[in-house]
Amino acid sequence: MANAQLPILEARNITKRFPGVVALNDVSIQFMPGEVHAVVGENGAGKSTLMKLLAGAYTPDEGELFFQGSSISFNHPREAQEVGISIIYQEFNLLPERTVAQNIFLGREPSRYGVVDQRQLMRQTQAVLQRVGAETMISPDAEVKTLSIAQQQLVEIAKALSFDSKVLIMDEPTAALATHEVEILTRLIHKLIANGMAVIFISHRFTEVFDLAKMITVLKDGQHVATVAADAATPSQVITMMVGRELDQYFPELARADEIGAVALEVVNGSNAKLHDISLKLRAGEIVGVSGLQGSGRTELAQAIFGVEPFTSGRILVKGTERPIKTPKAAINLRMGFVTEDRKAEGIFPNQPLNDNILAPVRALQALLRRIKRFGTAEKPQLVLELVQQVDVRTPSIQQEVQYLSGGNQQKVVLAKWLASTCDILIFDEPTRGIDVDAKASIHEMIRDLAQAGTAVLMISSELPEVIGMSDRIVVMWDGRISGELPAGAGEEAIMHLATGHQESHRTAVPEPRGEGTLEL
Amino acid sequence: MAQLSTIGQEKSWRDRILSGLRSVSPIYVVLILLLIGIGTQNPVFLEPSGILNLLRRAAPLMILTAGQLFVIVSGGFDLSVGSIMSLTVIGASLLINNDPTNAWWVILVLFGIGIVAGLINGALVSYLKVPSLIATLGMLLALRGAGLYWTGGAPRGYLTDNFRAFGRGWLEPVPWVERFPYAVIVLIVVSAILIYLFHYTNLGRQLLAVGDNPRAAKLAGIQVEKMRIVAFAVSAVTAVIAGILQGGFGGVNPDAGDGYELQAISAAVLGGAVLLGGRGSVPAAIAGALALEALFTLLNLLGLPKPLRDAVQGLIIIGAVAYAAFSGRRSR
Amino acid sequence: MLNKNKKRSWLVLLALVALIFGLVACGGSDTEEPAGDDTAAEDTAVEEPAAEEPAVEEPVAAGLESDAAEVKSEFFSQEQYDRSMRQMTLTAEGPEGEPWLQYLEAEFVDTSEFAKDGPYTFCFSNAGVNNPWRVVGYNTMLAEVDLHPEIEEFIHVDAEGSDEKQISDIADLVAGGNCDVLIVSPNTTAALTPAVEQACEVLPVIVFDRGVFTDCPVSFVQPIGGYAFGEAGARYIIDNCGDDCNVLALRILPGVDVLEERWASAKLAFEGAGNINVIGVEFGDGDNAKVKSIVTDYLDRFGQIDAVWMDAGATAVAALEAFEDAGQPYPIIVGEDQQDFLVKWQENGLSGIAPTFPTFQWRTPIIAGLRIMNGEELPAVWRLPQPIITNDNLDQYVQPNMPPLHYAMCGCEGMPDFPGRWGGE
Amino acid sequence: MTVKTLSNVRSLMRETRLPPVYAILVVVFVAAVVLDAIFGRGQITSSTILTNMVVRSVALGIVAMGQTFVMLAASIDLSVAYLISVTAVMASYLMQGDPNRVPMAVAAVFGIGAVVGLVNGLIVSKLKVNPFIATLGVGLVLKGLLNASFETFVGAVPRSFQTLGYGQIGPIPISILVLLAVTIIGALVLSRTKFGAHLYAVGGNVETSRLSGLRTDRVIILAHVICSLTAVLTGLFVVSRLRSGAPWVGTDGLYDLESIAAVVVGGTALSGGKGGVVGTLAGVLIFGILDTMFNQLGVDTFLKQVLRGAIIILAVASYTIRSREKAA
Repeated sequence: MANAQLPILEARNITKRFPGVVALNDVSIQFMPGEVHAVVGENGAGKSTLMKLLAGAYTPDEGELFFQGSSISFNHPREAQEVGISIIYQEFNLLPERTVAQNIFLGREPSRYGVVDQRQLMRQTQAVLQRVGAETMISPDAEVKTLSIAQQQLVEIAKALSFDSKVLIMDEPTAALATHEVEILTRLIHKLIANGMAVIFISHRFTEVFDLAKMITVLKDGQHVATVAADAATPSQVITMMVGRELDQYFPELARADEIGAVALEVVNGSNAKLHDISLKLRAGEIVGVSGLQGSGRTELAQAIFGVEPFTSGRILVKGTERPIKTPKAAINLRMGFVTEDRKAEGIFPNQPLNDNILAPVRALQALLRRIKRFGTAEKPQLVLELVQQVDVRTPSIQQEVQYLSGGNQQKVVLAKWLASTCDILIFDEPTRGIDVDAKASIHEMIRDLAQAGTAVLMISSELPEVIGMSDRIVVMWDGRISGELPAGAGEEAIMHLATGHQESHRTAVPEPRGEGTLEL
Repeated sequence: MAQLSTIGQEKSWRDRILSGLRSVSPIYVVLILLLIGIGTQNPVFLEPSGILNLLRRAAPLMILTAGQLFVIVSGGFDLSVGSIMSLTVIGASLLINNDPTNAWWVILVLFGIGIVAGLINGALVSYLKVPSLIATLGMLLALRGAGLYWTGGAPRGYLTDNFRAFGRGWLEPVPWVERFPYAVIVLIVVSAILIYLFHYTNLGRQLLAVGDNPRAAKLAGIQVEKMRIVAFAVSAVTAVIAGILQGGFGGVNPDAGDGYELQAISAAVLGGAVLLGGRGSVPAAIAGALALEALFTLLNLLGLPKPLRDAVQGLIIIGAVAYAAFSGRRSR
Repeated sequence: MLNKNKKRSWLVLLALVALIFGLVACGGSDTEEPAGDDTAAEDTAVEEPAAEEPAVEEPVAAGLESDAAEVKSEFFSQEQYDRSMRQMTLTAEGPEGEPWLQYLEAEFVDTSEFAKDGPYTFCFSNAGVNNPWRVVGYNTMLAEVDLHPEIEEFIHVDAEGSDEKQISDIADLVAGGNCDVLIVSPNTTAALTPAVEQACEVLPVIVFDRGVFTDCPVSFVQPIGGYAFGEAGARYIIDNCGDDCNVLALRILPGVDVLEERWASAKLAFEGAGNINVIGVEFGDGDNAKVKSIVTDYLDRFGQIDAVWMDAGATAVAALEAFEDAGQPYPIIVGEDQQDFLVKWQENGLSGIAPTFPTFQWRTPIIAGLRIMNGEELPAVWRLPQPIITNDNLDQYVQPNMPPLHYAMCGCEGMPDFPGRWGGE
Repeated sequence: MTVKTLSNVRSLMRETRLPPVYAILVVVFVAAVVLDAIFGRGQITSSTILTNMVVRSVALGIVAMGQTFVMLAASIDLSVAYLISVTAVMASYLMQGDPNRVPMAVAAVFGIGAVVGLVNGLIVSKLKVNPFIATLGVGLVLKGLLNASFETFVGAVPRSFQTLGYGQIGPIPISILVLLAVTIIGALVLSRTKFGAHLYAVGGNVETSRLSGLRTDRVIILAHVICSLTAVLTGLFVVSRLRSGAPWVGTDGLYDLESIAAVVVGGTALSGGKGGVVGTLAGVLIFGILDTMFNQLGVDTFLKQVLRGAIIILAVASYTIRSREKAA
């Protein structure tokens, strides 16, 4: 498969703006048939936006797309599918109530006069499942909600392949997969490019990126930094391009021994439907990073500690005394805070002004009929103003509805919300997902500042650089268990090793956390 | 809009003005237009006594709407209020039993009944997870039957004058307007209380939060179930008050509240409340109710055939919501 | 005819607005215009009235020309009108003081074919008990049943005001096969005709209150009727109101034959009279609050109203209260035999009249049923007298011990557990 | 006895894949039979009564099928009651008792229905107006236009047309066959056609459906059109029973709220994407059984209303409880 031929898909000077952020700024990339093209960059660098543009889910504000040399524009994802571009989105795009077959061929059911040909549908589905080597694992008429995360990921891939498209876009396809499933995928991708398909591929796992990709494009902060041949670059170079500086300067100083204080939170043998025998200690002044694959139980851990999906057995000790935490309110009462992963779904009240967002937890603890102070509490009437200064939210007015703020500023609001309720135990779940670099840096600063001020911080992150750079200790989860703990500065490999269930003799098993909890991730 | 908000400080004054404008609900403009319209038709209606008459007449719907808003904002519907109103009138006529001295404890009992009904609504929605539309629809049917079953089909006694005073009586003499309807006093007091509760206490903010994003509300320590129940209770209480006023104004009548539930929802929506929660203002909702009542009066004065009044009402409601949806999308 | 045109113009306007909705919506998928134009639609809805102003500047002319006043031809039968006018002048035959047994201009039919020995099962398909008049009537009927031990079972099904439901109810009763007599109080005349026809083929049927478009029932029980009711009230106003009399006519709702008849004859009378100026005809939905509001508005607009004509008395008190609240003298009032009105009438020595659609007619079908069972002959059309309450005989109908919405003309005073069964003390 | 039957039914349902509401249906029916045997006249099982039981469900049933379609799309239609009135009136007005005008009249009312459905769908999908308000408003408009033009029964349908309401084929009333036909067609459309699949998809998650390449607005609009057409069919059935249509026949029948209740009792989720017409059929029959039972037992009218309300709530609550047990 030579590069002689012209690019099958090309983006020229694409710009896309969203309220508050320029997601992509004048980006130009060429994608060649028959090769894997990896797109890397930090969260918020604009990768997913680019993919959605290529797949017709968004339309660019400026710039053009070219398919096989001719200019095209999509007003509806369908149009992209029709020319032969299919995509696997980062967040799952399946209907849990419908069967595998119905999902894969949604909108393209084989039919005569509008009547679906069931047998044909089943046969085609079988065929597609075979292509991803999942025909034994997954039955075409199984309802998707009954499948494990990994299986659902395979269905997504099968769906994408079913278009027989010339370009396949994969947004973090391996995030949820255990190693041997990743191998299946790798083999699959090799087969595809052998047939001349162009595969565009987003991943945070540099091992994969360098195994698979021929070309690597680096995005940063919505800008196209560079496109390099994989064999002409080293991971560290790419990382440098991604973050724009050397990794080790990128994160704030770790805690000095004398900064770490008494145990603030301790979980002993905590278990519930999704978690098994969790034990961990969290000290005042330290940041404990939690790593693990999607579906490994990272978020469930946070939810259990915070009383959203409480532990059904085991004990929680706060500052040495045992406390039952069955509701978030109870947790907040114990001066805990939880900066959730999914801002839109769990963090903000989009239609409410900034000040009400920030004061929500404070007020939740007050008497229901207590008269409100608009911008603070009885003690600190100016609290909101102070916090907005402190976390540096860029907003025209503190009466602004938060739906009109950029992702980064929204995240700062969520953070301010917990600062307002003066927590001394703070849980962060993906604190910097989907926000641009400088906002990211300042949030990292804040988290560290909080720790130095004596707050005990539990930080869940799927971004290894973040975990490695921020954590004073690293806890790795797999299959609802804590599969190991690593000291500050542990390497990516060591973490991935634990995160994929090794050292725990679970080699064969597939992580199978089921149900909504994981679908939200 | 959205762009402005993030371009930063230097433009913020302009943003403030715009957001200020946005925060003034168009319903007030509509209301004023309608009142002017009425005035041009018949100035009498804009004299103090005329206004007071309009207010007295609209009081039940206005109060009912204010209560309904508590439920709508928290993300639900309350279809049972009309039945609660009727139940109030029927129950009063039975319990008072033509003896004025009974009126006072009867009123307490009625509030008791109302609150219980509200709590049932809330419990069905919060704990049995029955969609509020269905739960309150069931209550609408059940309560409508219950009232009549209780009294064997027709109200049993007269509503005594002291009971009716709330809906019918006057405070007099009063300067400027020689007499001032108690109903309007009730309206003012209740409105004041509800406005205070909704806009000046945690209650209102937490209801908004629950309606806007229940999951986030739970994670912020708000007791979502409890808030929903409170909302339905408030709505039911306003229904009882509306029933007392309505019964007082019109006298015994087995179906005093029929059809009020949809009017209240429409009025709240006219007042800018967003169905399924997260947005709404008590004063605007009350204005919406008054506007609806004023609209009826105006169409009446215009001699517009009654049926067409429904049609116009329908168009206005759709228009109002479409407008809201539109301006909402625009600013996003 | 102005109003006709106005009506049409509004229909057109609304049709247009609706159309705009459609087109507009087609226009822009996710673009903003739709809602944009839509608010335009809203504006027209609000603004349009203002445009109407000039057309409406002569409100007084409303009254007999208004939409609410017009009498559709399908509601007026000269022959029926003459019949009831005539019958009001006749004295009914039958036992003195028991009007539910009396009849006017009866033609008797032989029922020997249906004769059978007791005990009997009587079945009753009721349109509904959805208003106090029907509640009182139904209680009276039950009391009548209790008077006759030979009626072993009385099966009552209630259609809750739905034609469709009542049709099924009748089908059920017929299918059940153990009714000896079927009594029907139709929800609406036209709709129930087919169902009654089907029932007639199987068993003797008695229809009362509202009629049906078939003479298959053995007997049809009904008082003299709407024309007489409406005429009596109008006549009283004409005779007692003096010259240049402002009359406000309040109706419940359009389209119900009984009520249309009442208004039709009243309208005739008013048009014929020299001294009557009908300042308005309004529909109050039988809702106290609405009626009171309407009257209040008219008092504001016209300052003085001399008489109020109503097609049903249920809201008469509300109308009077509007005068009280406005500090105006009571008008001449046409009510009905509802207690709250009678009491007010007596207390304030009003000048009023109460034509009645007597609830004692609910006794007659039971009696007729038993006659059929005994094979006795009975009137094919059992035309009951329709007493009128006037200032002279008012006192004998006022019953302070009865509930406000009790109807005095129930002929139930002598019946078992009176007054308890009717909610009195 | 009840319990035993229930368990049998459960197992039977597992095989036949019947929606859970059929368990409730059986329980209600058994309860009705038992109660009737004890307190009533023990006739409820007689074939004629049973047929009537279904016949009295036909009017509500047909429109409930359409309501199921909109609710599967996570929408709702409050305008059906008024559309039924419009149909009944227009049909009898246009037919004027003349058999030759029947085809024209039928075509006309279905035309009206299609337009109303289209307007509903467009307002909901394009103007993004909450369907509750949108259809409520459209309903008010219909009501206004109708009452402005007609006050009472107008015209009549020819006797021949009334066979729809009263005719029988052998022992089976045509109306029942119509209901069954509508149900079967509805079931087939939902389970076998692309539109059916897309309807469930859109109801389940609009955004996912869009990203999968569905024209979601069209699906929603079509659902509303179908719903309006079933309302028209109900209107035709009602007028054929009544021989003549009046502006109040639809609203007096409470077809709007009761159809929604029937659909939800039938197991279709208000949030869309789950359920189907087969369940709705059971929901409707449950109401039919209750009415008949109440009549047979001579239950007080007002008590009836209380019970009906309570049963609606309980039926729906039973699902949410079931589903939570599953989750736990």
